[in-house]
Amino acid sequence: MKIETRDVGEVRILEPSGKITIGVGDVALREAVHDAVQSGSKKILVDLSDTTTMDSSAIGELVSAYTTVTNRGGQLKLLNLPPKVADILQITQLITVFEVYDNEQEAIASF
Amino acid sequence: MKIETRDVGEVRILEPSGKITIGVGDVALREAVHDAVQSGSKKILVDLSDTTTMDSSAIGELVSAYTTVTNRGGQLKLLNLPPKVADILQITQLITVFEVYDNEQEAIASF
Amino acid sequence: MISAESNVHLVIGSQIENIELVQIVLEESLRKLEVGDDASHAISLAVGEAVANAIQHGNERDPGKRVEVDLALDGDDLVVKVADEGRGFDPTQLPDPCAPDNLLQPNGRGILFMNSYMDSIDYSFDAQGGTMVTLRKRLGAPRPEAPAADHKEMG
Amino acid sequence: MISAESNVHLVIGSQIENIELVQIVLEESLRKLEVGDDASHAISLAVGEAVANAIQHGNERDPGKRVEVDLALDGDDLVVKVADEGRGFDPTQLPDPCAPDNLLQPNGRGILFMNSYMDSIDYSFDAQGGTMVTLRKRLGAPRPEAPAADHKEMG
Ligand SMILES: Nc1ncnc2c1ncn2[C@@H]1O[C@H](COP(=O)(O)OP(=O)(O)O)[C@@H](O)[C@H]1O
Ligand SMILES: Nc1ncnc2c1ncn2[C@@H]1O[C@H](COP(=O)(O)OP(=O)(O)O)[C@@H](O)[C@H]1O
Repeated sequence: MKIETRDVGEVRILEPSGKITIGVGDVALREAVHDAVQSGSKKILVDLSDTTTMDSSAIGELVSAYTTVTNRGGQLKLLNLPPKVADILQITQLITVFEVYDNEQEAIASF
Repeated sequence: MKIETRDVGEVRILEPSGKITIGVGDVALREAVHDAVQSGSKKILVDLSDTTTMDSSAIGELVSAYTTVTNRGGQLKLLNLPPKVADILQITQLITVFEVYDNEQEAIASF
Repeated sequence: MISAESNVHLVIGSQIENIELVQIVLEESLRKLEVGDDASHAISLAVGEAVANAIQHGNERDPGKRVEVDLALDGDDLVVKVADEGRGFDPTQLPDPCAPDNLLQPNGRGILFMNSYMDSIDYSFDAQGGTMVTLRKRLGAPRPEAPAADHKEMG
Repeated sequence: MISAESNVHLVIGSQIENIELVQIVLEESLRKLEVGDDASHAISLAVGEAVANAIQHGNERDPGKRVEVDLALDGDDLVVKVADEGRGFDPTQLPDPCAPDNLLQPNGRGILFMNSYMDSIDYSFDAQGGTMVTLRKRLGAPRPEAPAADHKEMG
């Protein structure tokens, strides 16, 4: 797992790729969100296009990130769910919590 | 493991690639040599450039192939030993049995 | 725990890094059974959750405690058993992670993953306290893209 | 056979395909110990020979008989044990595969591979007949291209 980070205007886009699982990338995801929040970013978009799998621990980190950002008055949204990840958000009902986009421009404009 | 086969003049060149180990490619190697012998080929060159490893079973197949071809009045020679394969031929002293080349033209001309 | 029909049995120390080792063995075994990538991914996720629970909640990451994983075929069913040396727990007393109040909890979704991705999961507890979870999934369903993997030997 | 220092223990049926499974677990464990590719390749070749012998000569490919593989660290040494349920043999009575008369034999080089690629190999035999071979190799030698892998926990 590795996470690429880029900014488009005020939106911080995080692009984790590969497996996010316990001990493999869950902490990296937490740190990337933490860094974004620390640097004052209130608009965070997590692009999951290249994420191949997430276990319950990774989902937990995503939820914690959502909570942290929301509590600071920011927004965390998701972009491009691969089928396996969409499945997981369905199973966990988190699809009802996250705002999900499949087009980067639209996602950015939505903040 | 897969084996590519090509003919240059009267020389049948076999190019096994990947791992040749027990249950993985040792039989394929035997069959490729068998086919060459059946088709009347008496000049067989095994190019090991892309062979990543050989276990004792694969070495056994190579020795059997050598014996079969020699018994029929043919020749079996080796081309391009990667360091790991060269090591194995050293350890087994088979380096004293096989004629080994590191240049295809020279190898072909030697038959 | 090694049954007569066991095909592969793995014993690991309680290190988080060993979860991946179990998944590698599992995925390689499924590949040999010609199980498709999607099914293999689902099973691997579920088994990863079971092993994570055994390491974290069961053995509390005590490196001296072992987790045992057993892979077997029972007819067309893959049967995976994961056992730890912990104190057990009451699986009937767990909060529902999908209840509206729990949706934003960071934990509590592992058993949901196992239930969602396998046909069945069953807990049993040792007199000495260890937990064993048995995960089951039918592999035999014919898949359009490849010949059915029925009656193949595992591993 | 599971020792206190054992880090990974694997039990497989006597199918040739399972040799690769053992090698995958071994290579993954060595990767985590930051063992270099060449050393890992050498160890994997040697262990593959030991498992092949256990399956073929020890258990005579009887699918009901098991091969046990144990990976452990003893200080800086990797210690791999491979045990079968066969009838044993006398390792002192084997022909030398490098003797001129044997050079063209198709078999008989497995133990030579093990000896060449490991620091030591030792055979022991069970009262009931099973064979256990213990392969040992020092991992601790500092390598120029990466920090030494000393004192790391396996797997
Ligand atoms: N092997 C186990 N040993 C002891 N307790 C367990 C075990 N597996 C699960 N549990 C208990 O069940 C709870 C729910 O597990 P799970 O659904 O996997 O979510 P999580 O692991 O995120 O807490 C755990 O928090 C733990 O209290
Ligand atoms: N685990 C074992 N159980 C019984 N016999 C064995 C075992 N390992 C090795 N042997 C005997 O030792 C011989 C030499 O083994 P080896 O050097 O590996 O060569 P090969 O396996 O090609 O015969 C075998 O042919 C067999 O007779």
